[in-house]
Amino acid sequence: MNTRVNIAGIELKNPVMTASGTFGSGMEYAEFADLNRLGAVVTKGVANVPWAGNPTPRVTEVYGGMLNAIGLQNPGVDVFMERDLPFLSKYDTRVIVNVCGHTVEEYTETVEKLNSTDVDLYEINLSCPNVKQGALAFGQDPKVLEETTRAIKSASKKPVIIKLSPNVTSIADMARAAEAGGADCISLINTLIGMKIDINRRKFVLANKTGGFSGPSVKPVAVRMVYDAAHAVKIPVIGMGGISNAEDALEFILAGATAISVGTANFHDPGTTIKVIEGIEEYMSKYGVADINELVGAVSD
Amino acid sequence: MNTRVNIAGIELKNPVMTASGTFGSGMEYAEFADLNRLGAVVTKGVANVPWAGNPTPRVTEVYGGMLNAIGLQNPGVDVFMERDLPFLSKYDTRVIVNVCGHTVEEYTETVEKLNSTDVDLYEINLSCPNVKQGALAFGQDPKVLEETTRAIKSASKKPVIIKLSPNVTSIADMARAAEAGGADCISLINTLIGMKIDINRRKFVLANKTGGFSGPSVKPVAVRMVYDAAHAVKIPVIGMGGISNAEDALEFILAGATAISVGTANFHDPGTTIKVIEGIEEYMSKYGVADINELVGAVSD
Amino acid sequence: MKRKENAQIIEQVELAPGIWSLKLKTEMAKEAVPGQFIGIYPKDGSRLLMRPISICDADSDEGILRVVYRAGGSGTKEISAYKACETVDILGILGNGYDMDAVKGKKVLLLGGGIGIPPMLYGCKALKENGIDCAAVLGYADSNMFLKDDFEAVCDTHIATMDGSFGTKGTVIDALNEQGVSGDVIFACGPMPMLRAIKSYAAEKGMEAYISLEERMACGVGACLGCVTKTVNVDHHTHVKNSRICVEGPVFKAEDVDI
Amino acid sequence: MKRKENAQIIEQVELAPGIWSLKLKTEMAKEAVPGQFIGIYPKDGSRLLMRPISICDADSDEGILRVVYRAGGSGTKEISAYKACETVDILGILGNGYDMDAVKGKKVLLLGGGIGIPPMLYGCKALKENGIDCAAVLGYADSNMFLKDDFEAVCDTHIATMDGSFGTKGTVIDALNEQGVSGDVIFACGPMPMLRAIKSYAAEKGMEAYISLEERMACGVGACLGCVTKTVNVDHHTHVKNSRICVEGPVFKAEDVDI
Ligand SMILES: Cc1cc2nc3c(=O)[nH]c(=O)nc-3n(C[C@H](O)[C@H](O)[C@H](O)COP(=O)(O)OP(=O)(O)OC[C@H]3O[C@@H](n4cnc5c(N)ncnc54)[C@H](O)[C@@H]3O)c2cc1C
Ligand SMILES: Cc1cc2nc3c(=O)[nH]c(=O)nc-3n(C[C@H](O)[C@H](O)[C@H](O)COP(=O)(O)OP(=O)(O)OC[C@H]3O[C@@H](n4cnc5c(N)ncnc54)[C@H](O)[C@@H]3O)c2cc1C
Ligand SMILES: Cc1cc2nc3c(=O)[nH]c(=O)nc-3n(C[C@H](O)[C@H](O)[C@H](O)COP(=O)(O)O)c2cc1C
Ligand SMILES: Cc1cc2nc3c(=O)[nH]c(=O)nc-3n(C[C@H](O)[C@H](O)[C@H](O)COP(=O)(O)O)c2cc1C
Ligand code: FES
Ligand code: FES
Repeated sequence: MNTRVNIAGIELKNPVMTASGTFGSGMEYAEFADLNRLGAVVTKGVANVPWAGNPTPRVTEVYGGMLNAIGLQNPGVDVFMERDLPFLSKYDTRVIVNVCGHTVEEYTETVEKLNSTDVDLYEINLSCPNVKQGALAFGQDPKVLEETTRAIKSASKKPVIIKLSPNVTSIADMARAAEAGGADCISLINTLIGMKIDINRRKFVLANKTGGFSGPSVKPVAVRMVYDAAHAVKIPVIGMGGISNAEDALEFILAGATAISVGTANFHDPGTTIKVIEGIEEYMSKYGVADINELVGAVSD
Repeated sequence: MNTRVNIAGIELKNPVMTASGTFGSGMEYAEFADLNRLGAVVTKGVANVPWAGNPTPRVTEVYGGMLNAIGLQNPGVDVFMERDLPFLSKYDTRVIVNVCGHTVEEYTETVEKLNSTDVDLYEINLSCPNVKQGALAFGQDPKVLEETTRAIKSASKKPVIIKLSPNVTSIADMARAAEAGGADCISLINTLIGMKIDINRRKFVLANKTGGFSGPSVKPVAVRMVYDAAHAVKIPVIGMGGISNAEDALEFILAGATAISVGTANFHDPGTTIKVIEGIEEYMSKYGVADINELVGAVSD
Repeated sequence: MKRKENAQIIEQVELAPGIWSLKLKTEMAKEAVPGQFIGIYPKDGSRLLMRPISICDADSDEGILRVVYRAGGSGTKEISAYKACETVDILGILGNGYDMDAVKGKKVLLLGGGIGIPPMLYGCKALKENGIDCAAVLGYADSNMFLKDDFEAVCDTHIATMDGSFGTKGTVIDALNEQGVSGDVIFACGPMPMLRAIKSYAAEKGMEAYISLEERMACGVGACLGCVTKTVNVDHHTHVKNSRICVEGPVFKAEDVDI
Repeated sequence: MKRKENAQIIEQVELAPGIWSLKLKTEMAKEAVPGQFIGIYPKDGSRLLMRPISICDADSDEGILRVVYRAGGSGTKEISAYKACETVDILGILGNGYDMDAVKGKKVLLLGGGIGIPPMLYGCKALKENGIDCAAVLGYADSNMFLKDDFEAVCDTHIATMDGSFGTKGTVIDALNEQGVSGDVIFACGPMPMLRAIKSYAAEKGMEAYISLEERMACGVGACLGCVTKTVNVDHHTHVKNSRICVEGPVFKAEDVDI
């Protein structure tokens, strides 16, 4: 039974990864889940310099999910290279660094610093709804997305995954723009933009007013967008959004995802990634699927 | 205590309405909820001629919500005027007719027929994700939306509510386009586009592949969009998307909705509308709110 | 009148692997007609829609409804964990049911397949009470013949099993033929292939057949238009060629539906 | 080692209106330090995040953890309905706890306000066990003085009530002043205004104060960066001026945080 998948020339032992920002740099969840078993660890977004993020409250629960407005707090790429990468290198898993920035230059500066490391892939966050300038702006206009992708791609010595925002009219257009800009892979969905109001205080629950909406509640939107994106481009697609178990993961794979990420579900059960890996294997045995790649995009009418 | 609100010159005894397509023409739920108590009944979408809708399965449950791809099945405006309107006229509530069509002419034909009736308002569905031509196409491009609104408005002798799709990059742009086209009011959100795959059969659960996603799961997106839309235009906004209880309804009102609609929650509890009305009154007593209009858009930082 | 009600659970037992019998204390029992169904609401917040389940039996004196269901998916599995003394929300009584007046003086064949067997039990009891002659033919997958004793206690019962472990090997139609069961009218419930076969069988034999259809439902009361079946003629309510299974059905005259 | 565990409920009782005491059978009791907390997961699918609740007491011999919490919102209300013999998922042990070594030979004042009172009980017991002198000052809203007896059984206990129905009328600081309680170090937990007042009070008196902070949490283990507090200096982990309450806290030296 083969569970190996290939993303832009990088082989993953299985298609199960962690979603950026929900798994720290791997360290925090290493007590709960054996990182050696994961297809890849995707780190929290990192920038050229430390970011302090947004004021609190930054997170809140909503029906079947949560909102977050962390604001991409991170210690900066230098600390990340000194502390987090050496930690991750000890494990037999692929390392994907999620990169954020306010400007194209900030993205390329971070990527250039990381070029000398043994990081496997970059995931470029062009879709964070929680920072005032940049990020989301890059991710909501196909032309800007294409140009930004091209600039980052030319600074990069590793394959580049472009992470797409679901807060758009046509996800297919955005997927095509990333491909046209030279992306080696796309990942989606980042969070939907949501809001929660405290009716007793008549105030926004989050200091940032809006937050990124994730968790099981968003899954139907995510599956649809992964299906649309996978049909729009030839590069591989990484699917995420509400995956909590193997059934969810398989839905994304059948919709066209070559790999999938587990995000918010880690907060509900830190052992989710491992259960997803085991559940996919059980499904493959049950239905006699010899190679997981047979399942990628295998949904039919 | 005043719970009356005003939509384009039409006074509603309270802000609680039903969401189109989830309450039939009122007849089906009259056994469960006293229609006399509702601010308004919004009917299932009606077209110039009968529509057979999509093949089944048309509905399915998803986490905290459902997908539907009814495809706007309806008996046509003539039957509607003969059978459903006389039934609704017996009640002391406002009647809002939801209108659908494939072309601008189909919309205007229906509206013109209804002009001679005692219908209070039209809600124009420019945002149904479940019909191949028309509808959604009208609702995803601001220019098309504006022109379509203008054409329908000039055919109409009643105030016009334009119902917006949430499947867009900027809801504020769409709201402004409706206002520019002469809309008297906007309502949102219609359903998000979602997909569910049956992993055992490796097929789409819905015959239509995708369906409109509604229910408690979509609420954070809906509240955010109502807030954005209400800040973009001067005309009143009707809010909906996942409202299941009075707290949810108040969240939309605080975000800027003058009235709200209860949709999918009717399927979970046919008495929801009445409970929402009572809960809003309790909240007003508890906090000494003399007039519900004080709460409209009253959220602060 | 249709209503949502919080009903007390009187008994919940597993009849066969994954097949559960649930008895509920509810006044709805007094209104129930065979072929009708109720909606049972799961309690978990992730599952909002009711599960439509046919009435298997109703004791109108005691006010007790019985349903028998397969715990297949997430909602019915959740429901099967409820214990006696807990309560559960139900929506009912839903649908039309079998027309008892139309079969006066005729012999009715009750054909049930798999999880379509339970509603036939209440049908059988009601026919007997109305002095109408009937026989039941039940099709099971294997020897897990839930409700068989209940049927045998009230009427002439014939069995088919797909694996041949009991009665006729094959379908209910095979049993009809092999065991020489005959009658004037068919009441049937079961999987779609069985219903299609019965439709042809009835047409061939010139029998009237009433079949109970299934479709995914949201409202259960005719409001959402989720649960339609295609019909041969234009439906009086929808004005197109389809009917709502939750209101005009679930029982249809086989010749009226395009299945 | 931090882990998610399905723990048996041993006892669930309401101590005062809306204030519940829950005892859980778990090996985590053996690792618990005062000031630490666990995350309790609601079961309903609409609520996915754990509720952070401080440890009120731990019996390491029997392996029993006790928490006392207010059933205020939807999740804690759900949790308060769980009965003994049911199980519940918990995440633990989380956070740093009060530093017992730093207070050797000093007198500790345990200041608890409202639902910040429970963790002080375990703090008090641990101090006594370590032979450290202490006194508790508890601030309640009114005469619903939950846990008062538990404190009185182990240490010198002073009471303040906001409505003046018992002890000093006012806050814990009013009680400190009025009842002339003094010490070297403060351990405190309670609402933010109280903690701010304690921070100033300690600065004024030149006392060391350790305060337990609250913030909305998603992961509880330092991964999401949801639960930060502003700090005076750059934090060693985050490299910006904020610290994760779930890992570096919830207990901070008052002078280190910018509250
Ligand atoms: C009129 C009618 C009567 C029925 N009577 C019985 C009965 O007596 N005993 C019995 O075991 N089953 C009966 N069924 C089928 C039963 O409703 C489904 O098996 C059940 O809804 C599946 O729910 P789940 O939680 O197991 O599956 P899930 O997969 O969790 O269901 C997801 C959604 O799909 C719907 N769904 C899934 N399968 C079906 C189906 N086959 N038919 C309709 N909706 C479906 C569910 O209601 C739910 O909304 C009946 C169906 C209908 C329409
Ligand atoms: C370290 C720590 C220790 C705590 N110890 C206790 C304790 O011993 N006893 C006690 O009664 N309470 C304690 N709290 C507060 C308790 O966590 C909240 O009251 C509880 O999470 C509210 O959940 P809910 O279901 O009632 O409210 P909901 O409104 O349903 O909660 C929605 C979301 O907001 C979060 N939330 C709401 N209020 C708070 C809050 N004040 N602090 C943190 N998260 C919140 C919830 O965890 C949940 O994620 C502690 C909080 C922290 C951070
Ligand atoms: C607390 C939190 C922090 C996140 N931080 C990042 C981030 O730094 N970079 C990024 O690309 N996505 C970030 N995301 C988005 C997730 O990686 C993922 O795209 C999204 O949450 C949907 O998946 P899920 O529903 O499984 O969580 C974050 C999500 C959460 C919940
Ligand atoms: C079964 C179903 C049918 C619907 N039909 C219509 C329709 O005919 N016209 C329309 O404008 N919206 C239709 N909608 C959308 C709802 O009116 C509403 O905008 C949406 O469901 C969000 O609200 P909710 O989450 O409260 O259901 C339909 C929704 C559902 C679930
Ligand atoms: S289930 Fe809604 S019309 Fe039948
Ligand atoms: S709750 Fe996630 S970092 Fe503290």
